[in-house]
Order: sequence, then C-alpha cells, then structure tokens
Amino acid sequence: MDGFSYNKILFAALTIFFTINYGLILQGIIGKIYARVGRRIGIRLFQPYFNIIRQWATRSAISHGVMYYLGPVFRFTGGAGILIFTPLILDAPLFNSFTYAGDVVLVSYFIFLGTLGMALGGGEAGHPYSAIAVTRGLAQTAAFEISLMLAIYSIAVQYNTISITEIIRAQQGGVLNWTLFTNPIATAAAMLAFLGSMMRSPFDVVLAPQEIPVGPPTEYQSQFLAMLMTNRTIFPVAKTVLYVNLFFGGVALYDSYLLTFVVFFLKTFFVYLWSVFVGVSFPRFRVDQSIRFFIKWPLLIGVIAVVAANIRY
Amino acid sequence: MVKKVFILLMIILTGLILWSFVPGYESRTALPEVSAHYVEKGPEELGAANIVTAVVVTYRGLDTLGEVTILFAASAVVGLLIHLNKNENKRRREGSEILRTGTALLFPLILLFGIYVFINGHLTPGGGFQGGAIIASAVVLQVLAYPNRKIGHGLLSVIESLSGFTYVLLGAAGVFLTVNGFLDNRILPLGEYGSLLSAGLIPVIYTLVGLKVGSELSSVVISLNGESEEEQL
Amino acid sequence: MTGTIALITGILLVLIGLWGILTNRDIIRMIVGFSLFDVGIHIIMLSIGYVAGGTAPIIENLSDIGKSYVDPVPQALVLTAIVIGLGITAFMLTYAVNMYEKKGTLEIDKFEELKW
Amino acid sequence: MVDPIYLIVIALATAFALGLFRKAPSLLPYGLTLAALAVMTVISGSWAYGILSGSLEGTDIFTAGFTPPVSINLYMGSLEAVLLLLVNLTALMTALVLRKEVKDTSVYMLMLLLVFVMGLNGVIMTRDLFNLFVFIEIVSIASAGLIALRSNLEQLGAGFKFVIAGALTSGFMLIGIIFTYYTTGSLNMDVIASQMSPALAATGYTGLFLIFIGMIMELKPFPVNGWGLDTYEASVPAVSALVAAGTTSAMFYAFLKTSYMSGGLFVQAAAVIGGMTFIGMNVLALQQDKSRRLLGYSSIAQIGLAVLAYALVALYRIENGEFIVFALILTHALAKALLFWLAGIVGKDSIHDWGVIKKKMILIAPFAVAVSALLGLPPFPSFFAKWDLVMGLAARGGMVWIILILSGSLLEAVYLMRWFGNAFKDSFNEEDTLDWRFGTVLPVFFNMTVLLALGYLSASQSSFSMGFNWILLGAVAVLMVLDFLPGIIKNLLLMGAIGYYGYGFVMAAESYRSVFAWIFALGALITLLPGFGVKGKRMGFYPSAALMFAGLIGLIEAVDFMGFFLSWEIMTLGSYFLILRGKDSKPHALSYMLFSLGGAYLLMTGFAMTYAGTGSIALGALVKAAIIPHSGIIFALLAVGFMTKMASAGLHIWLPGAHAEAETDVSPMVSGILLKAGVFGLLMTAISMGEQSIGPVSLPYVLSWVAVITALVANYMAAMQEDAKRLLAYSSIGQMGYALFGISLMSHLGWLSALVISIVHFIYKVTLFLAIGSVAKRTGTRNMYQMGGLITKMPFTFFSVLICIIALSGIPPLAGFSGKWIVYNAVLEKRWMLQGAVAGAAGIIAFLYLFRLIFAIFLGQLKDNHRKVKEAPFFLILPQALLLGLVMFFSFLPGSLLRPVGEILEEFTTAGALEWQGNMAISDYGYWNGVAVMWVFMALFAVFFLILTINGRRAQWIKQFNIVFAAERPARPETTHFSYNFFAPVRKALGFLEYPFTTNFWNRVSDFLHAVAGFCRRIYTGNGQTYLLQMVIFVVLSYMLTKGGF
Repeated sequence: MDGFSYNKILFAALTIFFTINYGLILQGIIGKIYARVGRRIGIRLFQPYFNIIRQWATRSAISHGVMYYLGPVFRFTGGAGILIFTPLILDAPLFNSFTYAGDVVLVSYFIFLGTLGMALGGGEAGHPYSAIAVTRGLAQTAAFEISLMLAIYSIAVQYNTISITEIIRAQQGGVLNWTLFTNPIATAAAMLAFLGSMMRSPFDVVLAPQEIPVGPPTEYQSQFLAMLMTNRTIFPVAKTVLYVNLFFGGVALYDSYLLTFVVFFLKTFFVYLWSVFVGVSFPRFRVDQSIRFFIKWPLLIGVIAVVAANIRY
Repeated sequence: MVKKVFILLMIILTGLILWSFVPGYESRTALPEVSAHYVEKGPEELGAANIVTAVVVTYRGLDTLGEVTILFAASAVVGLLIHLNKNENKRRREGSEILRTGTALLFPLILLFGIYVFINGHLTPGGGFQGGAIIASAVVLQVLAYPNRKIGHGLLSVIESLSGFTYVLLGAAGVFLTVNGFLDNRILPLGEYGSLLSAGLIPVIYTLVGLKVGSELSSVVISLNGESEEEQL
Repeated sequence: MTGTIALITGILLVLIGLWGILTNRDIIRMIVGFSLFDVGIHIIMLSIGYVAGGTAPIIENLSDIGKSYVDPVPQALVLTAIVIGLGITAFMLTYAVNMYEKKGTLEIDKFEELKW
Repeated sequence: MVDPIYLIVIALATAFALGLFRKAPSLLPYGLTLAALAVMTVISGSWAYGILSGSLEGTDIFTAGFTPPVSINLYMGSLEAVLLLLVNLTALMTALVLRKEVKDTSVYMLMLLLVFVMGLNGVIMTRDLFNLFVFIEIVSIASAGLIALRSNLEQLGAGFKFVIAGALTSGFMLIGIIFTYYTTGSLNMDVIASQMSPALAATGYTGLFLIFIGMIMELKPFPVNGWGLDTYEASVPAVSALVAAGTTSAMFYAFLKTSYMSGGLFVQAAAVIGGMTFIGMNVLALQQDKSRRLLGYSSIAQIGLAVLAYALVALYRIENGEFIVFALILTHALAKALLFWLAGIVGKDSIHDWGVIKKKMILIAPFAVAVSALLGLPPFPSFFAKWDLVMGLAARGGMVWIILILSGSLLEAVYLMRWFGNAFKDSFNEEDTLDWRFGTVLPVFFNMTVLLALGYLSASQSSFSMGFNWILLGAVAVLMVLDFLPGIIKNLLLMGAIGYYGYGFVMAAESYRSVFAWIFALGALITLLPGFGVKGKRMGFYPSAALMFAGLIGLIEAVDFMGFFLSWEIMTLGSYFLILRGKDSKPHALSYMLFSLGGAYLLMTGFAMTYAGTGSIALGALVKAAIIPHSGIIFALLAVGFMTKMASAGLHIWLPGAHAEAETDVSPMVSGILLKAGVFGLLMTAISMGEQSIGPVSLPYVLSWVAVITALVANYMAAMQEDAKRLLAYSSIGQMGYALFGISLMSHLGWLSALVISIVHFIYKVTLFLAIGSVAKRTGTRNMYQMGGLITKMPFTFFSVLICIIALSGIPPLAGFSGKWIVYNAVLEKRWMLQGAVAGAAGIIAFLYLFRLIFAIFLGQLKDNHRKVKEAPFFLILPQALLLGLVMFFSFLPGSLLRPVGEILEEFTTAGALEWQGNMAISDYGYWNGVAVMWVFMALFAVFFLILTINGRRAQWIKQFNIVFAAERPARPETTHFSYNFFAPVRKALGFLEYPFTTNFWNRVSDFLHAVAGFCRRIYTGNGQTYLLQMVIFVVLSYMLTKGGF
C-alpha cells in the first residue's frame, strides 16, 4: 500500500500496454477456438491486431454530439482504471501501480463508470437499438451482480479483508489454498455471475452478435470504435484477472518471470475459457429468463456461501 | 310490538332508577336549615306574610328573573316564527252566542281578579305568575269567542317591555342602594306587616311580573291563533 | 305517608309521561306526554317539601312564627318549574303549528330531513 | 370594578327594552344590542385581565342582600372571567355577522340573542343548583329560537328535536336536583360540596346521578346526540358558531361545577363517556361531507375530549389539570366559532364546494389556523394541553388513554385535513360569491389572532419548559403579515433571516447535530434561490417555507422532548402547506399529513414513556431510557415514528405523490432536506438508546431488513416510473433506506455511512429535483417518454444531472462512492452480509432508473415540439451550480467530509473507526484513497481524450436524427425514441415487486374505517322520537354501569 510516485505513471502505462497485447492475442486464440468448435478455419491469430490498427487509422468520422464523443473516452477510462487498480501479479511493482487507491469494492464499482459512459454515448447517437441493448445489459447486470456480491462477502469474511492483495496473499502456499478449494460454494456463485458478465451465450441477448448487432458500439465507427475495441481487449482481461485473484489464487511473482507469465496466462485463459465453453454449449436466454435464472440458482448458492462463511469464520 | 315491549322495558328500568330513591324517603319532620331560616326569619327580614313569595321574589329572586326571561324568550320565539311565516288567515267559526255573551260579561271580572291576585301575592297564595296567567285566560276567552277579530300586539308588547325593563332596573337599583342587593326588596320601606303596601318592593315586582306574564301569555295565545302582529288593538 | 304516596304518584306520572312521549308518533300527543312528565316531576318536588303535619308557609301574624310549616323552598321551585314548563310547552306548540303548516303532517317520523 | 351582576342586568334590560323598538328602523335595536354586548365584553374582559394579572381576586356576588345559602350567589373567578369573556366576545362577533338577518327577524332575533348570552353568563357564574337549571333552560329556549332563524323545514325539524331532547334532559336533571335537595337540604353547590361524604354519596346517589347524566347529555355524548348534530347543521352558521363556542363551553363549565359538587363521584363514567364520544364522533365524521354537520361532529368530539381530559386529570391526579382542560376548551371554542363563521362566508355546505374560498385567498390563513388548532398542532394552546395530558398520563400509567386520545386525534385529522385540502385545491364556479363583509370577516380574523396569541401565552402555562425559540415563529408571523409584498422581497427577507440566524445556529450546533444543522441551513438558502425566478406575490409560500425551516432549526436546537416534538410538528405543518401548493397534490398532501401525524403521535407516545420511566423530558433522558423497562417498546415507537418521515417500506406511500406533485422548488426542499429530519431523529434515538430488543427480537436487526427491502423495492419502483419526478421520489425512498440501514448497523461505520448518505443525498437530490423540475417546466410534461434529446437544448441541466447520477449511483470517483464503501465495511464488521447483499442489489437496480432518467430525457431523439426549448432559467441553474461545486469538492477531497464526521462519531464509539493515512482511509477490512482514484481518473480521461481528439479531429458533427434505422431513414423522432416501458423485460421477470401490498393495506384500513362510519352513523335516523328513546336507554345503561346494577 504505497503512496504515489512518478514512476507509477510509467508502470501504469506499461501495464495497459502489456494488457492490450495480451488481450489481442487472447482474442485471436478465442476466435480460433470458436471457429474450430464450429468446424471452420477461423481468423488468423493476429487478425485482432490488424482490425484495431485499421480502425485507429480510419480517416473519416462523424459525431452526434458531445456525449457521443466522450462515450468512448469514459469507456476506456473505466477499463484502464480497473486494470491499474487491480493487482495483476502479486507483489510485482510494475503490475501494482495504483492498487493502493482502493480495494475490491472500488474495483467492482469502477466497472460501471465505463459502462455508463458508453451507454450515454450510444444514447446520444439517437438509435433506439442502442438504448434497448443498454436496458438489457443493465437488467442482466443487476441480476448477476447479486450473486457475485454474495461471493465476495463470503470470501471477505473468510479472509477477513476486502483488499485484493491481501486476498491473494491468503491463497498462497499451494493449490489447495485457493478459494476454489477453501470456499467452493462462493466460487461457484461467482463463476456463474462471471458468465453473465462476459455477455456470451446464454447471456448474450444484450448484444445479439449473430443477428443485427445492437448496442452502443454499433453506433460508433472509425477511431471512436477503435477506442472501444482497444478497451474491449483489456476489459475482459481485467475482469478475468479479478476473478483469478479472488478465487484462483491470483498470480504470484515467481523467481522466473517466464513462469510467472505462464501461470498468469494459464489462469486467465482457463477462466476466460470457462465462459467460452459455456457459451458454445448453451442456447440463448431472453432477458427475463436470464434474470430469473440469476435470481434463482446463483443467488441461492451465494446465500449458502455467505451463511456458511458466517458460521465457519 | 317488539319495539313497544322494549320501550316498556326501558321505562320500567327508568322507574327502577327513580324507585331507588323511594326506600330512603320519609316525609320530613323538620325543615332544612335554610328553609327554617326562611320560615323563622323571613317575615321579619322581608316583611312578607307569604313565605313562598318571599323566597320566590327575593331570596331566590334570580330564579324568578330567569323564569320571567324564559317566558319572554318563549314569546319572542313565538313572535319570531309568526313574523317569519305570515300566512293568510283562514276564517274560523265564530264562538257561540252564549260564549260571546259570557265573555263580554266575564272579561273585565277576570282581569280584575288577575290583578287582585298579583297585587296580593305577598300576603295570600298567589302572585305575579298566577295573576298573569289569570289575565291571559281572559284573553283566551276573547280569542275563543272572536277567533276572527284582529288583536294586535302593539300595546301588549309595550306593556311587556316596560314592565320587564322596570323589573330589571328595580333589581339593579338594589345594587346601587345597598351592598350585594340585587333584587333586594328592602330598598322600599317594609311597611306594616300584613298590609297591602308592605314587604317593600315585593308587590311592585309582583305587579310588574303579573303584567309581564299576562301580556306575554296573551301575546303567545294571540300569536298561536295565527294573527299578524301588524294590526293594532 | 302522604309524602310517600305523592312521591310514588309523581314517579308513576313521570313514567306514564315517558310512555306517551316514546310511543306516540303524533307531535301533539308527544307534547301532552311531556306535560304529564312535567306534572309528575312537579308532584315529586312537592312531596320532597312536605313536612308531616306542616301547613302552608303563610304567616299571617308574626306570632305564628315557630309553628310547623311545610318547606317553602320546593314550593318556590315548583312555581318556577311550572312556569318554565309552560314556556316550553308553548314553545313546542308553536313549533308544532309551524311544522304542520310547512309539511301538512304532525307525524314525527316524517321530519327526517336531517340525519346521519 | 363593575359588579358582574351587571352582565345579567345589561343583557336583560336591553332585551326587554328592545320590545319598544319593534317599529323603529332596524339599525336602532341592532345598535343597542351591539352596545350591550360590547359593554358586557368590556366588563368580563376587565375582570379577566384583572384576575389573571393578579390585581383582582375572585369574588362572590351575593343577591337579595343576603349571603348564601340563604340567597342565590354567583361567583367570578379566573376561569369564570375567561369563559365569560369568550362567550361575550363570541356573541358580539356573532351579532356582527348576523347583521343581515336583523331586517327579516324584527327585534326578535336580537332579543333572543341577548337572552341567550345572558343565560350563558348565568350558567357560568351561578353557584346554585336550581338557578343553574333555570339558566340552562333559558339558554336552551333561546337557542332553540335562534335555530329557527330562517324557519325552513330543516330548521324547524332540528329545532323541535332539540327542544324535546332538552326537555327530557332537563326533566331528569330537575328530578336529580330535587332529590339532592332532599338528601342534602341545600341547593347551594358549595354547601353540598362541603358536606359531600361517602355516606352522603350513597344515600344521595340517585339524585347525584341524575344531575350528572343530565349535565352529560347537555354536552351531547355519543351516541345520543343526533339532535345536536341536526342543530349544528340546520342553524344559520353564525348561530352554530355561538352554540359551538358559547353553549358548549358554558355547559362544560357547568358540568365541571356539578362534578366538583359531587366530589368526583362519576369521574370514571365521565372518562368512559368522554373517550367514547371523542372516538365515536371522529370515526363517524369520516363519512360526512356536509361541512356544517362535519363541524358538528368535530365539536361534539372535542367536548368529549375535554370531558375525557377533565376525568383523566382527576383520576390520575395529573398536574396542571386546569390548564389542560381549559386550553382544550378555549382552543376549541375559538377555532370552531371561526370555522362556522367561515362556513357562513363561504355559504356552501358540501365540503366539495369549498373551493370558492379561494376567491379571497387570504381566507385560507384563518382556515388553516383553525384546523391546525383543532388538531392540536403547535403553536396553539391545544398542543400544549395535549402534551401535558399525555405526559401526565404516561407518568401515571394511563397508556390506554394515551392511545385512545392520539388515535382519536388522528381520525380527526383525516376529515379536517381532507376538507382543508379540498377547499385549497378544488376548482370553483366563478359566479359563486362569498359573503364578504366587514361584519363577517372581522370575527374570523379576530379569532385567528386570538388563537395565535393564546398559543404564545399557553406555552408559558404548560408545566414543561418550552425549549423552543419563539424568534423562529416570530419570523414566520412577520412573513405572514408581510405577505402582500412581492415574492422577491419576501424571499430576500427570509434568506436574510435564515442566513443571519443560521450562522450562529450552525456554529452553536454540536456533535452530529452540526451535520444536520449544515444541511438544514445551507439547504434552506440554496433551495430558496429559485424563488427569485418566480414572479408575483406567491401568497402563502414564504410563510409556509419559513414555518418548515423554523421547525427544522428548532429540531436541532431542541434540548427536550417538548421542544423537539413542537419543532417536529411545526416542520410537518409547514411542509404540508408547501406540498399542498402543487398542482395535483391534494390526495398526496393529505396522506403526507396523516402519515406524519401518525408518526408524530408515535413519537409523542415514545417520549411520554421515556418521561414516565426516567422522570425527565430532556433529550438526554433517552440515554437513561435505554435501561428502563419497556425500553424496547420506546425504541420501536420512536423508530417507527421517525421512519414514517423517512418513508420506510410500509410507511412510504405518501412520499412519491407528495414529492412529485410539489412545485419545482418545493420538491428539493421536501426531498433533499426534510427527509433528513427523520434520519436525524432516528440517529439520535439509536445513538442514545443503543441496541434494544423486544423479547428475543433485536430491533436494529428488524430495522436492517426493513431498510434493505425499502431500498430494493423503492429502487425497483423508481425504474418502472414514467414520470421523472416520481422516479426521483422513489429514489429518495431508496436512499433513505440506505440511511436507515446505516443507522440500524449500530456501529461507528454504520452511522458514518448514514451521515454521509444524508449529506450527499441532500446535495444530489436537491440538484436533481431542480434540474428535472426545470425540464418539466420547459417541456410542460413530467413524462419521460414525451421528452428526449434535450442535451443540446439544456446542456447545463444535462451536465448537472450527469454528475448527480454518477454521484448517486456511487460510481467512483465522485462523492457518492464514499457512502457505499463505508457501508460495505460496516456490513462486514457486523456480518450482516445478507442484508448487505440486498442493499447492494438495490444499488445496482439504481443504475436502471438513473440511466433511464438521463437517457430518456436528454439523449435519444429530440421531439419536434421541443425544438425551441430553452435552457433552464438562471435562478434554477445557480443553486445547481453551487451544489455541483460542493459535489466536486467532496469528490476531490473525500477526507474533508469523512474525517470531521467520523471524528464526531468517535464521541460515541470508536470501534471500527476509520484510520487515516494521508488521503487514505483504512478500515478493518479494506482501504480507499479517494484522491488517488480521482487523479487516476482525470489522468486517464485526459490522456484518452487527447488521443481521440488528436487522432479524430476531422470528425464531422451531425444531428441525432441523422441515422439509419433498419435500412431506412426513420420517419419521425417520436417513433424513434425508445423510452416507454423502458425495462419491460425486468418487469416481466420481477413484476411481483410491483404488487401494491402497502397501498392495498392502507386502502383496506381506510375502507374499513369508512365502512364502519357509514354503518354506525345510521343510528342518527333523523327521527326525534328515536333520539329520545336512545337517551332513555343511555340513562339506563349509564346507571347500570356506574352503579353496577339497580
């Protein structure tokens, strides 16, 4: 929990840069997996790089207004913010630049800043579909966040802290110390919530990517879209890292940098893959269905997790 | 039927309430303190032979003033209602020959008797109210005999007002002339016990009361007969 | 004994008056009931003032002071009460006359313009 | 000094003399009458002044030159003098009002009036039993005559019923008097009282009972009072006024005299009959919509209350009983006469036609004063009387009676307030006229002034110290008087006063009070700013606002229960008037008032129990109350009372309507500021009393669940609203739910969160209501689906809404986050994670309505009819700008808010307090550095903005409508703006949350009461004979019950 120093600015920038690259690669891999599951060849691994560069370089752009203009800025600020508020790798100063700003509560609320900004930006574009998508997204978020919150409460009681760093530290010393094993019920609740937050099938009616794509990003083009796409590379990573930190032991700084990165990669990849895995296996819910789903099973599990933690610790 | 039985039951219960007084009742053998005072000291204090009158006019004079006021108020209400509902008079059957003749004969006598009764109120049974009622009965006889004759209130109301006004003023004079003497009859000399002009103010007050009650009751009767007040006597 | 008889008579008259008031729908009859009720009360009052063996409290000569008289106070009160009763009866009758003129009936249950 | 006997002499002499003027022009007898009444008023007034100021002593007045018991005597003491003054004054005023009737009624009416007044004077003064009877008969005949002043069928019927009922009553009474004479040998009440002994009470029981029951029936007890109601309804209003004020007061005093005479033999019966009358009449009045009959119901109820108060004072030996009883009687008489006179001016009988009163706006003031006085609201004497009575009862274990009195008062508020609301809000026919004459108007305002003055006087008479600063109410009075000035000047005056007083006030406030002091004072100044933009006089607004702020300030300054409760009621009253000003606020203002009063009565009961348990009424007594028996019940009563103001679930249904329908600048006052009064009170209770439980049930635990359910459901409801201001109103309920949750946590952090939420909620809810209010003003609608795209038209308003919704939702980096973060820590500390999760879910649902709010109004498509909409006026923007400055300040330096507030709370508990390292707050569980978050946000935002701007500087700016919609250009903006039924899927999934449990519950309660009233009032058949029978039954039953058989 250090205070501010100027090199942290550099660290933060590096963190963002690192994550962008990692995110792009991850996107390529996931795209490939999706295609292969569907028995297609799929995109090239580095296709996301090309896409994003192409968008940034687009010359023409139109803007519907101030909020429209600022929407992507908000969005990216939100994404980047979570990233640098979250410890990516335990005790690595480079990846802990601004973690002293706050704990898990800060991070989980900061997520909404970007969402809100983008929703407002899309709103000013004037297309009704973007608002429809936002309402769906918000409704679904409200539903799954409850079980996530219960899970976090459960582990907060378990570890007696809400500092992410401290939670990771408590899980060190062997696989069996992970929350996954010490508090499986909370983990289950959280992982169900994670599905909702990734907006993949069965919870992807928000964006409905297969049909007419809706949502704020649809309203954007050129560098506005580029900024959103950049955010889209780091945002899932940041979220995944948060789950890894809370439930899967986080990523400790090993003696070997390589090992550290491998662990980081594996953990985030498999957590991410969990949503992909479910996504390719299940059909889509309507919004009201997904709300009902979340306030049934995940909620119940979450309540059990909290009650159990309350009794045990 | 059920209702009547119920009412009967309620009346019996009311009777029981009143009955609860009866077992403890026994005719008095001696007077209560205050009454004894009236009977023993009254003649000397007030000079009135009729103790009841002494009580009515002086000792409990305020009651009597109130009583007069009640009659006054009643006649005012009657007057008000008649005044508000002036409807044309239906002709009524005239009284019979015997009645009319009898009335002509008795009317002055009754008046005279009435006056006698209230003037002697402090000496004999009787007084302003009784006398006034007798006077009014003369008027009743008139009305019965000549139901269509117009009798106005003009004179009656002047008598009523003046007598009432004077009564109050005489009462108030007591406050001026003596201590705590509202309605004190002793502001006039008590005179010789048992004579007509005795007992101070009592005969005066009873005269006024008699006039007032007589005129009030008369005007009530006349009003109830449905006459308008506009005609003069 | 005389007093008791008067008292009971008075009470009975009061009750009879009440019966008349409560069972007759005709307003005039009700007023008659009230008169009975009043008379009953007056008799009760007189019975209260009765002193066994007393005479009317009219003292013609000052030498008669000290004889047994009945209580003058209830008599005075009765006088007042009678006059008050008279006033009220007159008053009720006036009302009855006016009500009859307005509505053409004297049944008390026809005068229910105001209720609840 | 003039001999009081002249009161009778003058009245009678004049009445008798009037007969001589039958033919004279009506002005002459009328003038004489007025003169006589004026002289009588002066005589009684000089006695009242003399005795009360101590220069005179109570005197006996003897008649006939003898002393009692030989002759009849009267007595003039302080009570007599005051009552005489009241009666004679009312008569004088009534004579003024009756000017018009003189012509039609010749001298008869004047005669009757004088006789009537004389009778009342006699009833009040006489000490002789039979004389009392005579005077009662005089009063009864004279009033029966006055009833028939217009001689129509209703009046004749009512008058006849009145006469026969009176005859029956007086018959019983006469028998009682003569029986009593038999047993005691005297008619003098003092003599009888002096010989009263248990033995005498036994032998003379029947007589004493008949006197008692006769006197009681003169007071028209429930249910044998149909004739009385008819009288009130049928008479000319001025006569009803005289009857209500004069007859009832005099008869009540006569009842007291006879009751003292019998040595309080029937006090218990009087208590039962009084209580039954008070409750019964108030319930039955619910179904009444004829104003004069309604007033009749209310009069009888009030006398029932006075009888009850007298009996309870005697039964429980409550101190200061004389003040209690006579404050009630005087208030009732003055207020009721006022209302009857007002009914005469208005001339409409149905309470739905009273809108015409608005033709002379100024008449609202006396109306309001009278209604408030009847309800026992401060600063009227009845308030102090009720307070003393309730405190006394509590101290001596009369809880049942407290409940009875307070529920009766609440019922009374239902119909009186409904009526007032109708008059204030209903439209009227322009052709209708008011009877607006000097003679009719003067009495009304005279009584209003007297009521106000008496309020001031009675405060000193109460046996409890005042603890309230009258300067505050003085300011209100000044504004009331100056109401003819232009609004801007009044606004300057009010702001100046608040600014001047508020500075010292805020500085003087200590501990957590200072937090609320800041909110109230600053809030007052800021929310008054928009008033400068309102043209015209704005009659009534500034006095009401001043009243509310006076109450709020008084709350903080209060040192005892009395001052606190008084301020609480004043605040409620002021805000009620403010809310009532809104366009369609009639039903909402009513339910606001009723809930507030109900809550207030719970508070009163709680305070009373505390007083009973600790013997102190200092606010500090609450600390001691924590360890007395029933402390749990006290806590519960106070909590529910305060929660009514905070609109917690179940008690909330008044809020959405009241806040939404209020005027643009009233909504922020009531929502942003007023709600905090509830928080303040509850926090005070929680801090003072600590954790309490009833049996095994921990009360804070119950509160916590109520709190989170409030937050969840309210936020959900907010998301489902189409009306923007209703949305904000529900949002306020939700936010107060958080505050309640914070308090219920009973820990340093919990209370800190409650305080912080109170502060930030004040800031952003005031701003939001101003912003949304100005949008509603500019667009002419509050429905969000009729708006859209206003961002370009009202950019500043948009910006302020944007900042506020970020703050409200608790998204970092703005100030709202601090509250959330503290709550999380507090929840963990307390381990109430389930409640915490519900609260958190509510917080996320808040995003739904917040997004809807900003999107549907400002984003999306601009409607054609809004293309010329302008930015909000300056005076609506200025306060928003100031508040936004505050938000930004607290966002940049959250420590500047949290640290001092936290330090305040350390006085009470330090456990779990935040530790500060520089800008970092550290709790037992986590940490948060608000400054760092802010800078990170700013840096990132700036960098990305620059990147975008540098890279995308060629962007072409186009309008919203320039879009492609399903491969075609959309036809009209109306069809292209998605905002109706915004969260349809959520509704589909969670629609059960919308089921109106609470509303249905309260509706059922209301329906039930009205059905009871509708059924029970059928006993008033209108048949005079039935009434007589009822009276006989009443006598019989009372006898059986008091004696226990025959």
